[in-house]
Amino acid sequence: MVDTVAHAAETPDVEQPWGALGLRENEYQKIREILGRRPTSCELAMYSVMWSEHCSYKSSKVHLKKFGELGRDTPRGKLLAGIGEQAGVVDIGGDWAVTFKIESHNHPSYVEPYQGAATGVGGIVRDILAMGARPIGVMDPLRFGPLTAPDTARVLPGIVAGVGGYGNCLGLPNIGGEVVFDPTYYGNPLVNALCVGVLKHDDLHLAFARGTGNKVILYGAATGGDGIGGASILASETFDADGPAKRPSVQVGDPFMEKLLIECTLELFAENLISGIQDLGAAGLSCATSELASAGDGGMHVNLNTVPLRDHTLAPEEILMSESQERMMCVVEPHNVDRFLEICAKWDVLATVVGEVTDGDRLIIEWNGEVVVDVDPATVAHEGPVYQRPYARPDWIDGLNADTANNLPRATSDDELAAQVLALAGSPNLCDKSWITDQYDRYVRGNSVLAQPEDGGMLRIDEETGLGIALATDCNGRFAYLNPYLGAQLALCEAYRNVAVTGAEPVAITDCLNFGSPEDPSVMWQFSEAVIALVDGCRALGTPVTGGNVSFYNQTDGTNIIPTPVVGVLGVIDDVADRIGMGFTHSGDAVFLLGE
Amino acid sequence: MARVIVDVMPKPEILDPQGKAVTGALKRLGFDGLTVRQGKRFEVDVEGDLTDERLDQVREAAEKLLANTVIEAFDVRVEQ
Amino acid sequence: MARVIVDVMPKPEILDPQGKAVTGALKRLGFDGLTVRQGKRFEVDVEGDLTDERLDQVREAAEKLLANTVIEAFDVRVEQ
Amino acid sequence: MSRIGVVTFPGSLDDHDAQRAVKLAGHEAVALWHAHESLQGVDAVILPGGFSYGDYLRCGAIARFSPIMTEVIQAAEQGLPVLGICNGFQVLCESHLLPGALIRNDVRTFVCRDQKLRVESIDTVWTGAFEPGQEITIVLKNGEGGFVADPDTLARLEGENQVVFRYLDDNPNGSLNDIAGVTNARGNVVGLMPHPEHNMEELTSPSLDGRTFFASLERFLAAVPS
Ligand SMILES: Nc1ncnc2c1ncn2[C@@H]1O[C@H](COP(=O)(O)OP(=O)(O)O)[C@@H](O)[C@H]1O
Repeated sequence: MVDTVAHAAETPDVEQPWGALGLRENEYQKIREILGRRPTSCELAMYSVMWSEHCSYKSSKVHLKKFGELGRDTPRGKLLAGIGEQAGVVDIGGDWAVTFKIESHNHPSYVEPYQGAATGVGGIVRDILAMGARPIGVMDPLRFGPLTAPDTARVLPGIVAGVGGYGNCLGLPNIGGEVVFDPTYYGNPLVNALCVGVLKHDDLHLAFARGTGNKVILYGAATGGDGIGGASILASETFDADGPAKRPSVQVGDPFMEKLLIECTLELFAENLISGIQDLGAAGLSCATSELASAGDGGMHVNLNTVPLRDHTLAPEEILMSESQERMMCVVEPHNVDRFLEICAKWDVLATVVGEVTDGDRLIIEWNGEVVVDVDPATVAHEGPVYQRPYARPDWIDGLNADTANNLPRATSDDELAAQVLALAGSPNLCDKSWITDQYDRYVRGNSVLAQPEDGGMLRIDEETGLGIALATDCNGRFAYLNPYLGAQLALCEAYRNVAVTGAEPVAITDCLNFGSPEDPSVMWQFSEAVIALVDGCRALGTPVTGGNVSFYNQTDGTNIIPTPVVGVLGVIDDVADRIGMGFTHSGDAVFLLGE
Repeated sequence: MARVIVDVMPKPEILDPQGKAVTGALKRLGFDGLTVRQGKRFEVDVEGDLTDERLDQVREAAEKLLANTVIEAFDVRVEQ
Repeated sequence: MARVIVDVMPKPEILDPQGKAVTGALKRLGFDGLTVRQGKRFEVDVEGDLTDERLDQVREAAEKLLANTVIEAFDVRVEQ
Repeated sequence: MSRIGVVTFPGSLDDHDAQRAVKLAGHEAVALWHAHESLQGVDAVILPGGFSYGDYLRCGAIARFSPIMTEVIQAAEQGLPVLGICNGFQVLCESHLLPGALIRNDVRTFVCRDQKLRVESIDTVWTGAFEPGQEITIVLKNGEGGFVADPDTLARLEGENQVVFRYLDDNPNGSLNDIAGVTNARGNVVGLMPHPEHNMEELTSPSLDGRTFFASLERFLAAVPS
């Protein structure tokens, strides 16, 4: 039997598996308070995913707020969209704007390296697409355990093939990234993915559901049981013995579907058929419906029975939580619906009206004609718990810093020195990366002006004027381990320099903050130091942070990774013909060393 | 010399984009009512006698290399 | 609903670099004396009764689409 | 100025790049949609690179059955110049306009690099302006570029001068006889794995050798009475 709102109101004392869904008791109580009754199992599903660390930023929110102090001015003008949108949008001059963002897909990539990395790329690409932009390039900062460790032989090739398999198939040039090895990433590789997209100023689209009577359309792949391990707990309550099949916690990507989704969505934008749009990533329909509805001026009514399913045994809780890839949700004015569906049909993309925007401010979801969700969407999407996690500078950091490189033995002969230089040059962290980067297409789209092995990637945006952008991502986690404040600023400065040396002017920043457990005060201290450092650094450089991502709980058997605040810097160049490559070009040129 | 067959198929609950694409193509070609899932078939020639121990080795190889057991299921059988 | 299996294998006279690579990988993992050829396996679910005519259709689909007969041989059989 | 059609299949990626290359060569690029049944009277057709239908099943296998391919096959048999690049080459093999097939790279990874080639035959519509034996550099990027054919076909290709390009230095994918591109007997249909459309502009290309493909086509078109 389905747990309806009416039933929930009548049965306040039913035991609910909030703990197994990752909620704390106080969080569950807060949900009851908000609703004035116990949640239905569907509502519990929605709150539990949306209030997870991953979706709600409950441990990092108080720190991330500081990025807001930086304002919205770049050296080239105001941001058109900043933190809080799916991705920041930077005015780069002419009629052009650029949107870029970096995200992590660390844990899934350990479980299933190929698919984890592939769907990581897919997710960030949809974020960029949802801003109304055409995705034009990707980058992939990667981190692994020791190259010679046995499991690295499983993890690394899979992740690299996954990044390439998805990005290459989408036709997005890979213009840079990182490959770093450190023992603390063993059992917890970092897969960060950056996507950049381009749009005209007028094409900017923000995620909200506006206008009573407007239709809510779900399009892209059909919904399956992907990534809903947790929700099966709920489903098992509504199903009997021969109930739902085993649900995979692994999502499988379909880059071909995503390519169709990109072309189809851009055609929908071009014909102005979209009033509001959101991609479906983590938390799937729970996220898309509650975020679209709470950002708009009305409510939303959704009929879950209309959601096209790949697996017909799915329970409503599971449909709401499914993380099936390659799906998007749009709000469309009624008179545009036919044309919308026509364009989707042209691209062979499944599209279904699943609901509409309503008067009032409730998100109501029905299943088999009964109401299973009746919530204020803002309480799901934005009013999750916020924690002031304790943080403290750890004692061990002094000892760590005291153990300097000066304590190491020095080479005593020329031969020894030569051997050391060779060993360094051949070490996995410093050696030529083409064994990895040659698996990525850097030429597709024909606008890659600089790519591997250059310090920064550069893409031509405007073929007439030569207007272009440059991008670099960097982080040395060992520095951040010694001193998270300075380490984060070094990451910022390195990426900033890597953009500057191409000839582009650095204008804006995105970041992916990969850390250990937020419940460990020393990790929280590392995190807060890194955020303050980036705020101070960006203030000094005059560049806003446009958005990013936090990944916590990166640890193996209780050992946290070294703090890894990856910074991506975007630069603008008026004419890509003026770019500067990193090689020496003319014999006889003078060589200068800048700085001390 | 004996021959062992290892069939590797995507697990039923896992998305099978290949099968989906093939199913769609068959329909467009006018073959109706056919739904396809696509997997892999390995023909393994085993040197020497096919003892139980040898067969277990093939099973281990399938588990370790031929199939990705996170998303695929496999089946090992001796060819008649 | 009946299930028909279509096995597609590289023709013996055609080089099978994939199979060679798998064979090499198995050796490196310590599995000796195993030689592998890699092909594809399709599970075709046929709606309705599996008449001879229906089976012929599957055969035609295999010939036309599922296999590239320039380099591959195929085999169609009904699952028991 | 000629009109050169560029086909877009679902999943084509380098279609816009091929169109740009056509324009840079001074011609009109005509976008041809896979679901249409007309070639719009173009003078030549390019099947571009990418992952048509996700490269599912086999590269090019599903695209081969799109409506536009029926037209392309018919026109090619009557002598229309057709160039298949990477995925386009795979489609041409699946369509049996070219012999052989392309399978997964022997290294089992995608390979992207600036690839040296030797032009083995200038007796085709697309290579007439090269020097015999000329060494060129063309962008290569694919996961399934290993050319295979049965021994008889291979012998025939070699004997009848149908091997058009051969990899130099290092065979990137295990192609038999280092074959990078082939032609049909008539020389109007050419397929190759490397991407000449990415070798048109100094700013974004390792060489400008792609331009000679178009110079060759122009020479051919100028010679045929229209
Ligand atoms: N995972 C990756 N994906 C794409 N490009 C990468 C990746 N790792 C490294 N690169 C590229 O390879 C080149 C060399 O990288 P790296 O050795 O880290 O350079 P540096 O030490 O100068 O920062 C750079 O152009 C970088 O962007």
